[in-house]
Amino acid sequence: MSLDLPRIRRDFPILSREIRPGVPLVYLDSTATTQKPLSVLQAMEDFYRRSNANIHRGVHTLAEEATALYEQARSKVARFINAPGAAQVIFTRNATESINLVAYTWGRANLAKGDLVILTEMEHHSNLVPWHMLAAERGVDLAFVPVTPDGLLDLDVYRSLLARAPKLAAFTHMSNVLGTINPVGEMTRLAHEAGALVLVDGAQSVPHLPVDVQALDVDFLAFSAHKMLGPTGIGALYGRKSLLEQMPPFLGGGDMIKTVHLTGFTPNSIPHKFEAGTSAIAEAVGFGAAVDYLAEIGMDAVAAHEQEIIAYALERLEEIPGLKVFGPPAEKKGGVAAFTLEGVHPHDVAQILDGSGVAVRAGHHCAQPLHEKFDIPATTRASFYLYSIKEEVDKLVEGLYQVKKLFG
Amino acid sequence: MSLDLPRIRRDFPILSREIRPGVPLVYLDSTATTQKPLSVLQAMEDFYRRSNANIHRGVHTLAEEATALYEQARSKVARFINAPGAAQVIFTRNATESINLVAYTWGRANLAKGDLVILTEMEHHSNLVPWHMLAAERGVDLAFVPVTPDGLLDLDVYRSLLARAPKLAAFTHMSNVLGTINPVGEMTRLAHEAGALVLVDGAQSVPHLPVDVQALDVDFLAFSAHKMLGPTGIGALYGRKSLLEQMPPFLGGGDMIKTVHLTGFTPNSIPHKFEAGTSAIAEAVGFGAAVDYLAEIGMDAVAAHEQEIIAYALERLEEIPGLKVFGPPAEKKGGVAAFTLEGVHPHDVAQILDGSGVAVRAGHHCAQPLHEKFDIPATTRASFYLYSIKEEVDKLVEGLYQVKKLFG
Amino acid sequence: MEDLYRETIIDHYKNPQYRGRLDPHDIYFEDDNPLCGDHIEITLRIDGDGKVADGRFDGKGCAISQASADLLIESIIGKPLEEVKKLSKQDILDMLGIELGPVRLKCALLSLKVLKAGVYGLGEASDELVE
Amino acid sequence: MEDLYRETIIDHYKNPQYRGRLDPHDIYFEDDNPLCGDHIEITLRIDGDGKVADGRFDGKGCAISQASADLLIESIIGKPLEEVKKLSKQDILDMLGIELGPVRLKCALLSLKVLKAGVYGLGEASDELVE
Ligand SMILES: Cc1ncc(COP(=O)(O)O)c(C=O)c1O
Ligand SMILES: Cc1ncc(COP(=O)(O)O)c(C=O)c1O
Repeated sequence: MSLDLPRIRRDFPILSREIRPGVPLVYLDSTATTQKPLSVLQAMEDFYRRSNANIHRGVHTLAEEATALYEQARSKVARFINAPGAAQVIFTRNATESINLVAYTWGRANLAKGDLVILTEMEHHSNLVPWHMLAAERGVDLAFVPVTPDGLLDLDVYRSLLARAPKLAAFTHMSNVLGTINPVGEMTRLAHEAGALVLVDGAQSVPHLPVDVQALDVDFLAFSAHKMLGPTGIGALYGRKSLLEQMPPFLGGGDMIKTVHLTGFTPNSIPHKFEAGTSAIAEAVGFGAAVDYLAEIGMDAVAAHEQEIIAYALERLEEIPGLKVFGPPAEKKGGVAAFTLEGVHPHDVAQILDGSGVAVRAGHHCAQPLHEKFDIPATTRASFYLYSIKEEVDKLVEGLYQVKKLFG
Repeated sequence: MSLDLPRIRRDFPILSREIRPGVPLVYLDSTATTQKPLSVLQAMEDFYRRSNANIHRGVHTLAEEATALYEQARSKVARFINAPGAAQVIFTRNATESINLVAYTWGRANLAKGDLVILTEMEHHSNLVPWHMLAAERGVDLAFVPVTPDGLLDLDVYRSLLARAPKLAAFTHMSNVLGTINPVGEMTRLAHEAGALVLVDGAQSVPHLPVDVQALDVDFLAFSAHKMLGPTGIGALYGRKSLLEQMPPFLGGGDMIKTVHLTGFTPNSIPHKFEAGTSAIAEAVGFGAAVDYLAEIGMDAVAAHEQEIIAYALERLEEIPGLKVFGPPAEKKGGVAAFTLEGVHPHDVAQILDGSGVAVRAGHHCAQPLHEKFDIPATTRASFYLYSIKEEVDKLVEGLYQVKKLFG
Repeated sequence: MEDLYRETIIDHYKNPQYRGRLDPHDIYFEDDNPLCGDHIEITLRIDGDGKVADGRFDGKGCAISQASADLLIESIIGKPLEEVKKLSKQDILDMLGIELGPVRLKCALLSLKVLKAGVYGLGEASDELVE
Repeated sequence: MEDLYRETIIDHYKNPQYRGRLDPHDIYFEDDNPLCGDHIEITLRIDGDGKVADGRFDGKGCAISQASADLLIESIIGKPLEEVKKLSKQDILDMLGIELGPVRLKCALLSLKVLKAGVYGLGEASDELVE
C-alpha cells in the first residue's frame, strides 16, 4: 500500500524547480495550498483548447460538452465524499465561501437572538468570522469548545455545551495548526442527539483522509479544491438534501433562477439555486481531475503515507534543542507540524529556511485565537502531502540547525 | 487600426477546432463567454508549474512570487479601467458576485424600507435578482427604466424616476441581447445630480469598449474575466475608494481580517476586506494576461472591429425573409445580434446551425423580462469579438437559409 | 444536421396527427419549460379496461418538443395505463432516433413528463418522472 | 541565506545599540504588526534646533523588525526632524542591504511607520507613511 513516490513526484512539475540556481525546492507548505499534478493542468488546458463555452443554457456542441464536463466533475466530487447525490454538492470559490453560504442562508433563516452556535478554539478564521458576523448582526450566541494543552478538543465541555440546546455545532475535522483529527462521527452523533445540526470544516480532512459524509452523518461539509491537488478558484459545499432544498438562495443572478420577472423571481432547484452567474467551469474540470488522481491512489494510502511522514518528522524535530511542536502525537494527527524555536521569531526561521529552498509558513495560519490560547504570536509550520518524502524532512531539520547556529 | 485577424486567430487554439470531422467551429457565442488566447493559458500554466503557493501571508520564495503575481494582476486590471488605485479593484468570482457584493454590503447598510433603486428593463438577471432579494427582505422599492421598441432606454422616464430621490441607479453599460450601448456618462451625471449612487454592470462593456471609470465617474463597476479572454472563476468589482472603505465586509474568513479573537474580529483594509479565503490566484494571473492582450491590441481597435462586423452582420441578416433582429442600428450597439426567424423556434435554429459548426445561443439569455417586454419566449443570438471575421457571418447566414429550407 | 433533424421530426412538427384537445376527457395535464417557452397540454380518454382509448396534445414550442408529443400520443393509443407509466426517457429517444444534449433533452421529455404527471394524477410535474 | 541575513541584521538584533526608553522624552509612539506580533515603541528627545538629540526603541519581534529599528535610530540621531520626515522605504532597505518580499517588508518598515507617526504627531500610524 505504500506510494510509488518517484512516480508521484514526477507528476508534479513544480517539485523539480530550483528556487535559486542549485537550490531545489523543498515544498513543505501543503496545508496552505497543494501543488498540482500534470493531469489536473492538462484537464483544464484541454477544456480551454477544445470545449470552452458557457454552460447550462447552450444548445451548441461546445456548450453541451462544457455542461457535461462540469456536471461530471460535480459527480466525481460527490462520489469522492460518498454524497448520496451529485445535486448535494454545490460549487463555491473555496471552503470559506462554503461556510459563509451556510451562515448567510441557513443561518439567517434559522438563527435568532439568543440561539447558540458551538465552535471550537482551534477553528480557522473561516469558521469563526462568518459566525462573528452573525453574532453581531443577530445577537446569536457563540460558545467555544476549549483546546487542551496537548491540542485536543475538550469533549467534556463539548457535551456540557450541547446540553444548552445549540442550533448548530460547527467545527473543523482537522486543525491546520495542531494537525489534530477530531472525532467527527462521535461529535456529530452527540450534536444530533442534542438536536443540533453539524457543519464540518473539511478543508484539511477531505484532502488527507477518507471522508464519507454518509458514514459521518454530517449536515454540511466545506472544502477547497486548491488544498487537494485542484485549482484555485473553486471549492465545494456538501449539504443534506432536505436542508439545501429548504434554504433560501444566497447570491442572485443567472442560473440560480427558474424564472425572473420585473416583479420578482423563483429560485432554481439544487444545486443550481446556489450557483449564481457563470461558474468556475474550467476549475470544476480541474477539480474533477484532482479527485480522480486522489481516488486512483486511494485515500487510505494517502493517509497512511502522511502518518509515516509526520511520525518521522516529529521524531526528527523533537531532537532539536529549544524546539517545541504544538499538537497531539503523530497517531492523533495529520501531516502538520507547527512549532516554535526558542529565541528565534518564526518569520526569521521561515526566511532562513527559504534560503536553503525549504518552503514553510510562519504566522498565525489564520488561527489567531488558537495562538492566543497557547500565548504565542506565531509559529513556523511545516506540512506534508502525498508527494512529501523523508529527505525533505531531513532538509528541514538541517535548515533548522543552521538557524540555531546563526542566532546561537 | 484594423486588426491583424489571421495572427489574432492563430492565438486562439480552439478556433481551429473541428466540431465534427470536416466541420470547423464557427464560434458566435462570445457574449456568453469568450475564447482564450495562448498567452492566457500559458500564464496560468506557468503559474502552476513554477510559482504556485498561497498568497499574502507567506515568507518563502514561492509565496512571495505568487503574491507579487496576484497583486500585479490587480494593478493591470485597475489600469485597464483607469481606476485611480489598485486597491479599488476587488477580485470576485464573476460580475454576478460583484453586484451581489454591493447589494449585500452597501445595500444592506444603506437601504431601508421605501428607499428607491432604479433598474432598467434590459438588465441581465444578475442585475435584477440581487435587488429582488433586497426588495423582499427590506421593502426596498424598485423602479424600471423602460426599453423603447427600437431597444434604447427611455431617458425621459429615467429623468422622472430620478426626481423621486433614488438611492441608487444600477444599469448595464451594454445589453447582452439588444447590444445597446447606454450613455453611462450622461446617466451617471444625472443620477449624481439627483443624489443617487451609480452601479454599472460592465460585463459586456469592459470586454468590448474602452471603459474609463474616472471619466464615466461611476461609483461601482462589475465585470467578469471569462467574457474578456480571461479564465472562468474570476471577476472584478471596481468601487469608489470612500465607499469601499465605509462598506461592511461581505464574506468572513482568512485574509479579510486584521485581527481575530474568540470574541470578534477587525476587518482588513481594502481590497482585502472583501476577499475572504484563498483567492482565485491562478485565475487572477490569467485575468492579468487577458487585459495585457487586450491593451496591446487597444480597446479602440477592438471596438472598431466589432462595429465593422456587426454592421456587416445586420446587413446580411436583414436580407433574410422572416428574420427580425432586436435592438438599435449598428452605430448604437456592440457586436450582438439577437433575432427571431418566423415559424422556427430559436432552439431549433441553434441546433440546426450547430449541425454546420455555427455556435450560437438560443433562449432568453438571462434577460427574461426583456423578452417578456418584446413578447417572445426566446431569441437566437449571434455575438462577435475581436477574433470574429466576416466569413463567419456568411456561414451563419448560409446556415439560416438552410434552416428556412428545412422548415419551409 | 440532416440526421439531427430527421425527417420524422420535421414531419411530425409540421403535420402533427394528434394535435388537439379531447372534450370530454378522463386525464388532463399541462406544464411548460420556462427556459424556452415550450408548452404542452395532454388530454386522454381511458376505456373500461384501463387502456388509452384516444389522446391529443396541444402546445407550442420547438420542433423537438412538439414532434415528440405527437410521437408519444401515437405510441400510447390502445396501451394499458400501466404500460404508459413505464415509459422512460429512452423510449422517447428511440422514437426520435437522434442524440440530444442536456438542454434539448428537456424539450424532448416535456411531453412525457406531462403525460406521466397526468396518468399518476399528480399535482405537479417533476423531472424525476422522466429520469 | 547568508546574504539575506547579513551580519549587520543578526548583529543589530543580538546586540542592539539603541534599545531602551528615554524618560523624559519629547516624542513617543508605538504600534504593532498584528499578523506576526512585532511590536515597536520609539522615544525621542528633540533639541532647541529641532534636531533629534537622542532616541531609543523598544519592542519584540523578528530580527528584521528589531534590527531595522536599531539601524533607524542610529541613523537619525543628530538629524533635523524635517529630514526625518523625508525618510522613505528605500532608505530602510538601503540600511538593511537586503531584498525583502511583501510580508517581511512590513516587518522592516514597522519602525519607520512608528517614527513618522510620532514625528508628525498623528493619532494613528498608517501604511501610507512608508509608501
Ligand atoms: C450584461 C451582463 N451582465 C451580467 C452578466 C453576468 O456575468 P457572469 O455570469 O460572468 O457573472 C452577463 C453575462 O452573461 C451579462 O451579459
Ligand atoms: C482548517 C481550514 N479551514 C478553512 C480554510 C480556508 O480555506 P480556503 O482559504 O481555501 O477557503 C483552511 C485553509 O487554510 C483551513 O486550513
